[in-house]
Amino acid sequence: MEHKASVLENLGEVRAMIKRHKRNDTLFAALGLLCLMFGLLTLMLLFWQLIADGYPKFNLEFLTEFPSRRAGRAGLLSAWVGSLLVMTVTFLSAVPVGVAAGLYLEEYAPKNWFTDLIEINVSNLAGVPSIIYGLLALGLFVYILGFGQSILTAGLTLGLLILPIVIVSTREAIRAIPVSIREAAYGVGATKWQVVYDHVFKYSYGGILTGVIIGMSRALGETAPIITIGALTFIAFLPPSPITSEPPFLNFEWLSSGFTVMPIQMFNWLSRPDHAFHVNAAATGALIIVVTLLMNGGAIWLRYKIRKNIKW
Amino acid sequence: MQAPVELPISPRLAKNIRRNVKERIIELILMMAALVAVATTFAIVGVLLYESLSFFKTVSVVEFFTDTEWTPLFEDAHYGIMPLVSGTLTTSAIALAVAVPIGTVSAIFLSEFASHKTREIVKPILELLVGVPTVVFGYFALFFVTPLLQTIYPDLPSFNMLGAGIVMGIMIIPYIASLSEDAMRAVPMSMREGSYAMGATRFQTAVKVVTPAAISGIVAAYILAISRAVGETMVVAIAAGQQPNLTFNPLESAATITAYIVQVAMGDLPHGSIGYQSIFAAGLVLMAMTLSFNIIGHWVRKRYRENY
Amino acid sequence: MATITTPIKAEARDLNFFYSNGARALKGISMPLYENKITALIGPSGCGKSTFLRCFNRMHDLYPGNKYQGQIVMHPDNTNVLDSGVDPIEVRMRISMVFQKPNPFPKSIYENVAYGLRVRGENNKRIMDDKVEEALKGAALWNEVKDRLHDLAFNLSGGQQQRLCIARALATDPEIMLFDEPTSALDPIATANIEELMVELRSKLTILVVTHNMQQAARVSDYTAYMYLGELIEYDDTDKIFTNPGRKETEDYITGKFG
Amino acid sequence: MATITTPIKAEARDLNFFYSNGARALKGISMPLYENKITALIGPSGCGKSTFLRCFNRMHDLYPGNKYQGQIVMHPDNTNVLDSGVDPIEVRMRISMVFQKPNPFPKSIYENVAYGLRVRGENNKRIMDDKVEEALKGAALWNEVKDRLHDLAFNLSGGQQQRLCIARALATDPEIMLFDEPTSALDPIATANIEELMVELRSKLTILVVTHNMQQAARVSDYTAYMYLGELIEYDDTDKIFTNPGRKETEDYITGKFG
Amino acid sequence: ADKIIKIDGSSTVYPITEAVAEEFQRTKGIKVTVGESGTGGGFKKFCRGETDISDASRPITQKEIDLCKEGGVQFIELPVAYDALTVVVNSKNDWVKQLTVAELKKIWEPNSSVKNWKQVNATFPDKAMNLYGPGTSSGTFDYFTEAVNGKAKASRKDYTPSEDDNVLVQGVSGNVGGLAYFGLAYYLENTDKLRAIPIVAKEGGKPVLPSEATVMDGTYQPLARPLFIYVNATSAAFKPEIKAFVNFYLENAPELVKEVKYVPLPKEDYDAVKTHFKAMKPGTGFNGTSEVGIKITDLLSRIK
Ligand SMILES: Nc1ncnc2c1ncn2[C@@H]1O[C@H](COP(=O)(O)OP(=O)(O)OP(=O)(O)O)[C@@H](O)[C@H]1O
Ligand SMILES: Nc1ncnc2c1ncn2[C@@H]1O[C@H](COP(=O)(O)OP(=O)(O)OP(=O)(O)O)[C@@H](O)[C@H]1O
Ligand SMILES: [Mg+2]
Ligand SMILES: [Mg+2]
Ligand SMILES: O=P([O-])([O-])[O-]
Repeated sequence: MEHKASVLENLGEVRAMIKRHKRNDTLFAALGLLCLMFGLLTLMLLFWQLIADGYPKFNLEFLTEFPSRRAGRAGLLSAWVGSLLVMTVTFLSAVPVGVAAGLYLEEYAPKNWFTDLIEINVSNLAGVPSIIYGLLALGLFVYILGFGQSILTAGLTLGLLILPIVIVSTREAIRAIPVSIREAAYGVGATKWQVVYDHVFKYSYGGILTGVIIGMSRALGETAPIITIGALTFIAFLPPSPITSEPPFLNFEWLSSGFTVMPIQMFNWLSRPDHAFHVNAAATGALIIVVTLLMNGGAIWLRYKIRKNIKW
Repeated sequence: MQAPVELPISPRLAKNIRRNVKERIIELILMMAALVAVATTFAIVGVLLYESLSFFKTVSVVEFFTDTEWTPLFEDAHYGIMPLVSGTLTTSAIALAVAVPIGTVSAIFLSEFASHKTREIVKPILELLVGVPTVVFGYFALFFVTPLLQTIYPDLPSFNMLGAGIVMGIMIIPYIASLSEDAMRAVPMSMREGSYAMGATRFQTAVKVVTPAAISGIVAAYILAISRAVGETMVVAIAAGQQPNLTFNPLESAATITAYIVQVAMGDLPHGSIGYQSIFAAGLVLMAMTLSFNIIGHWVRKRYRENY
Repeated sequence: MATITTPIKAEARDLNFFYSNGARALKGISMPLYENKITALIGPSGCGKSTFLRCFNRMHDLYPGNKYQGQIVMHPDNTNVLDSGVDPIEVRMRISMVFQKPNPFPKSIYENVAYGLRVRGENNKRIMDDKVEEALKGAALWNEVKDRLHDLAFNLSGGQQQRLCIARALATDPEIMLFDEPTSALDPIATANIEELMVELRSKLTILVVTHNMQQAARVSDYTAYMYLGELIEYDDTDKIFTNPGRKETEDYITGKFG
Repeated sequence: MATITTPIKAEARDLNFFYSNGARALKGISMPLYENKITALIGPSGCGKSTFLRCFNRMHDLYPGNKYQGQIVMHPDNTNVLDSGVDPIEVRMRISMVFQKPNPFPKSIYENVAYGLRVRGENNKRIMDDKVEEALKGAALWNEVKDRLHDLAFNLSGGQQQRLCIARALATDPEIMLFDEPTSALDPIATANIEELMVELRSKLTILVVTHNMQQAARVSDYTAYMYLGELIEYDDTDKIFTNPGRKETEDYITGKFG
Repeated sequence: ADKIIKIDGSSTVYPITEAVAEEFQRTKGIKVTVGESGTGGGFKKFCRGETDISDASRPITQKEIDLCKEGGVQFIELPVAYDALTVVVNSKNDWVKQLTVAELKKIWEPNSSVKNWKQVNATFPDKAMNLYGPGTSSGTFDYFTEAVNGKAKASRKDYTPSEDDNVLVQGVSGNVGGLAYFGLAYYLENTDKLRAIPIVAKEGGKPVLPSEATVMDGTYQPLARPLFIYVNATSAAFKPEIKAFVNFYLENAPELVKEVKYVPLPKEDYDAVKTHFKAMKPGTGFNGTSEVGIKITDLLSRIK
C-alpha cells in the first residue's frame, strides 16, 4: 500500500521536523522559566533591599521601644501590639462567621434565588477593592455606629475584608470531603448537624485553617482601609490590657482605644523628612514580609500535610 | 399484594420534635452568618449611595461625567471624575500589559512544562507575592523602578503612571499565573494524551490544545486581574502622583480613584463636607467598575465553562 | 412464590421514584423483604437497583427535589417509612446501610464503630466498649484489630475497611441492613469473607443486597429480584430464578446474552 | 497458532513494565501483532491490558518515573520502539491511539481531524481538505458531518465523537492503531458501528484492541491474548481461545466463573 | 479609663508636638496621640470637640471660629515656634538664583499657565516645570496662597498635592524641573537633594535665604510665619493633664523646636505665651483673618 510507508521513507525529514519542533519546546521552556523567575526575583530583590536597608534595626529594642522623633530610638512596640490586637478582632469576627457561612452554603442552602443571592454576594465581595471596605468602615463604623478610629473599627473592617476568603476556603475544604462520608454518617442515623459538625467540619478543619491563615496574612499587610478610617497617628503607648488582675479579669476598653499597626507605622516613617527613619521603615517592611512568609509557609505546610494524610 | 392505603405512623418512627427544633435553630444561626455577606454588600452600596446622593445634590451628574477637571478641594472646585478614571484605566492597562503575558507564559510553563515537584514548590512561593504589603510595592515603584525608568526617559517625573503600573503588574502576575494554571490543570489528562498520541510536542500540546481548552478560565483570570488592578490603592497613591490629570500618557503623573480616596483620607475627613462626600462618589464609581469586571468574569466562566 | 409462613419484615407497595430532574427511576415496584432472609437485587447497570435500595432508609431525602410515590411498609410497626410524618433519622436508626466503596470515617477504628452510638447520645464508656467489641466480632474483624482499636481506619485493607463499615452498621442493632454492591471494590478473598459474613448475619436481621455479580446473588441470597429499566421484572426464590426463571428477559440476563 | 505466512508488524519481547511507584505491571510479555490483523487483549480489570497497550506508543513516557524493560520491535524496519534512542514522538507518528472515553479537542470537527497533519507541519489547505475528507470517510463519519465540518466537536454524540477520534488517528496514515476499550462508553448501536469500522480498517493497518467485553473480542478479533495479573496467560487464534482454550484460567475467565 | 490627650492638625507643627508628646509620655506617663490631618482637618475635629489640642501652621479662620462656636468649643491660641516656608528646587537646577514674590505669584496664581521655566523668566532655560505643593487642608497651603497670591486658598490646581511633605520632597528630588514649597524642617533634612531659593520680597529688594537668623531678624518675608497650638479652653481648665501637657510644651519648646529644626521664639515671647496660658484667655488675635509678619507680643496683647 503506497501511503503506508510514508513515515519510514521520509524518516530523515521527519526527524528533522521533530527536532525543529523540539527546539520550540526548549525555547518556550526557557521563556517560561524566565517569566517565572521574573516574579520570584522581584520578590527576592525587594526583600533583599528591605533587609539591607533595615539591617541596623534588627535588634530586640526595635520591638520593645515606642515610636520616637529620634529615628535611632524609635521602635515598633505600639505598632506590633496594635497589629496583634486588630488581628485578634479580625480573627474573632471573620472566622466564626465565615466558617458558619461556608457550612451553610455548602451543606444547608437549598438551590434557589436566595442562595444564589448569597453566592453572588460572596463572590463579588471577594473582588471588592480594599479601599471600598475602608469607605464602608468610615461611613458605617466610624460615624453611624460611632466606634471611632478604634481597634474595634479596624478589626471589624479587616474582618469583613477577609470574610470572603474564609468563606471560599471553607467551602473548598468542605467540597473535598466525599459524599460517601456524609452518606455513611447519615446511614447510621446522624442528624444533619451531627454530620456537619462531626464530619464535614472536623475533616475540613485543616483546609479551613489554611484559608484563615492566608486571609489573616493579607489583613496584616493592609494599609489603605486603615488609612481611610483615619488612623494615621503618632501612638506611643499601648492600649489598655485585655487582661486585668481583678475579676472579671477581662477588660474590653482596648477595643475602643486608638492604635497604630505595622504598615501604618511604616508609612508614617517613610513620610519623615529625616532619612534615618527610612531605615526603620525598611526594617518594618522586612518584618511584615517575614511574618507574612511564615504565615503563608505555615499554610502551605498545613495544606501539604493534609493532602498527605487524608486520601479519600 | 394489597393496594396502598394510608397507614398510621408508629411512635417509634414519628418525628422527634425536640431534635427537629434544635436542627432548625442551628440552621437558622448558620444562615444568619451567610447573610452577613449580603448585609456587607448592602452596607457598602448603602453607604456609598447615601453619601453620593448628598454629593449629587451639589454636583450634577452631567458635570460629574463631562467636566475634565477634578478639584473638589480647591476654592474653584470642579467635579469631573474623568481625570481619575483615565488615571485608573491607564495604570491598570500598563499593569495588565506586564502581567498578562508574563502570567500566562508562567502558567503554561508551570502547568505543562515544569515537573510536579517544581510546581509544588514554585506555586506557593508565587502566591507569597500576593501577601507582600502593597505599601512595600509602592516604595519599590518610587525608589527603584522609577529611577530605573528615568535612565531611559530622563524627563520622566518622579511620580508617573508607568512605574506604578509596572509594579502593579508584577503584583498581579501571581494572580494571573495561579488562576490560569488552575484552569489548565482542570483540562483533563485525556485531552493531553489525545494530543501527544498524535505525535505532538509539549509546546504544540500546550499551545494548541491545553490553552484553548482552558481559555474561559484564563480569560476570567484576566478580567479578575483587571478588577484587582483597578482597585489597587497604595502603589498608585505612592508612586503615580496624586494630581488628577486627564491623560492616557503613561509618562505623566496622574491620580487614580483609589489614590484620591486615600489622599483625602490622609489629610482630614471633615464629615459632611463636599470633600468627604466626594470620596464616596469616587468610591461608587470604583465599585461600579470593579463590580462590572467581576460580573463579566463570572459570566465568562459560567457561560463558557469547559464541558469536557 | 415464597412460602407464606415466613414473616415479612418490610415491603414495597407500588413504589415509584422520581429524581429531581424528573426522571422516573422506579416504576411501580411491589416486593416483600422476608424477615431473616437475604434478598438480592440484580439487573443491568442503571436499572434502578441502587435507587430502590436507597428508598428503604430514605437516603434520597438528602438531595432536594427527589420524590417518592407509593409505600414501603415496615413491620411490625406497620408504618409506611416514606410517609412525610416519619422521621428519616428514626428510619435510618433501624435500617442501616453498607455502601459500594468502603467509606470509613477518618477516625480510629473504635470511633468508627462507636459513631452510631454516639449519635444516639450514648456516652457511657463501658457500654460503648462492649458494643464496639460485639459489633467487630459480628463483622468478623475483632481478632484482626483488637490490638489496634485506636489506629486510623484508613490503615486497614479494603476488605477490612468494608467489614469495619459492616461493624459500624451493626453496632446499633438495626433490623434491616442494606448492602449496595458491597464487594465490587474488593478482591476475591475479601469478597468471600464478606459473603460468608452476610450469611451469618442473616440470623440476626433482614438483608437486602444489590449485586451485579450473578454468582454472588446465587451464592448468598434466599430471594432474588431482577430489575430492568426501573421495573421489577421478576421476583422469586433464588433457586427458581437461577434454574428456571419465569420470564424470558430474566433468562437472557442470567445467561449473559445481554447486559 | 497462527500460520507462519502472515507477516509480523510488531512484537513484544520479554516486556516488563514498572510504574513510578515501583509496581511491576507487566511481567515478561512476549507476543506478536500480525500485520493487517486485529489482536484483542482481554483479562480482568487491573490485569495490565491498558498498561501493555500504552507501551506501544510510549504513552507512559508522559509520566515521569515509569520504566520499560524488554523490547517492542516494529517491522519492517526492526526498530525497538522502547529504545531510549528512539524519539517517542516519532513512534507516535507511526502508531496512533483511540482512547476509552472519546476525547476530541475543543475545536471544530475539521480541526480535530487536521490536528495530526498540522502537528506534522502540513499547511497546504488542499492537501488538508483531502486528507480530512478521506479520514472522515474512513471512520464512516463523513456523511453525518460533511455539512458541519466547522461545528465544535463537542456537539457530536458519544459514538460520533469516538468515530471522530478514529478519524483523527487515521488522518496521519498510521501503521498500527491502538484501541483501549473504544466502545465501553458507548451505547449498543454506536458500539456496533465502531466494531464494523475496526473490521474495515484492518485491511489498511494493524490493530491492537483492549476490551473487557468478551463477545466483542470474539466478534472482531483475529487473535486474542488473555492477561492476568500482568502476565500473558494465553495467546492464540481468537476462535481457538473461545472454543477450546489451552489453559484452565482462560476457560474460567471466558465462561464467567471468575472476574 | 486611662487619660488620653488627643491632638491633631498641622503636619508642619507635627514634628514639634510629637517631640513634646514623646518626652511628656516618657516623664509623666500620660498617653498622648498626635495626628497629622493638616491644619484645616485638625480644626474640623477640634471644633467638634474630638481633640483637646489642635496644631496649626496658620491662625484660625472665621469659618473655623464659627464652627467652634457651633460646637461649643472655646480655644486658647498659643504661638509655639517660627517656621520659614521654603521654596525648593532640585539640587541639579542651576539656573534659578532667586525668585521674587511676583514671580512666585505668576507660577502659583489661579489659572496660571506657567508650564515651563522660560515662562517665568526669559533668562531661564526651556525646561518643563513640575509643581508640588501641600494639599488643601494644609495650613501651609493657606499661608502660602495668602502671602503670595494675596488670597488664602487661591491657587492653581494642576500640581501634585499631598499632605505628606515627604511626597513633595520626593517629587522635586526626582525631577530637575521640579519646584515645591513646604516647611523649613523638611528642607533642612534634605539639603543633599534640594536647594532652597532666596526670596525677594519686593521688587529691587535683596534676596533672602530662609534660616533661623533671617526668620528671627524679620528679613525673610513674606514667608516666615508663626506656628500655633490651639488648646480647648474647657479641657485646659478642667483636665489637669492637659494643663500639665501645655505647660510642659512651653517649658521645653526652646530646646525641642530646635531639635526638630524649626526656629524657636525668643525667650521673652515664650514667657509671654506662658503668662497668656496661665491667664486662660480664650480667643484669637487675628480676628479670623491672616496677617503676614506680626509680632508675638502684639498678638497676645490683642486678646482680651
Ligand atoms: N441523582 C440522580 N439524578 C438523576 N438520575 C439519576 C440519579 N442517580 C441515578 N439516576 C438514574 O436513575 C437510573 C437508575 O440508577 P441506579 O443508580 O439506581 O442504577 P443501578 O441499577 O444501581 O446501576 P449500577 O449497577 O450502575 O449501580 C439510571 O438511569 C440513572 O441514570
Ligand atoms: N499510574 C499508575 N501508577 C501505578 N500503578 C498503576 C498506574 N496505573 C495503573 N496501575 C496499576 O497497574 C495495574 C494494571 O493496570 P491497567 O490499567 O493496565 O489495567 P487494565 O487491565 O487496563 O484494567 P481495566 O480493565 O480496569 O482498564 C493495576 O494493578 C493498576 O492498579
Ligand atoms: Mg448502583
Ligand atoms: Mg484499562
Ligand atoms: O500640614 P500643614 O502644617 O500644612 O497644615
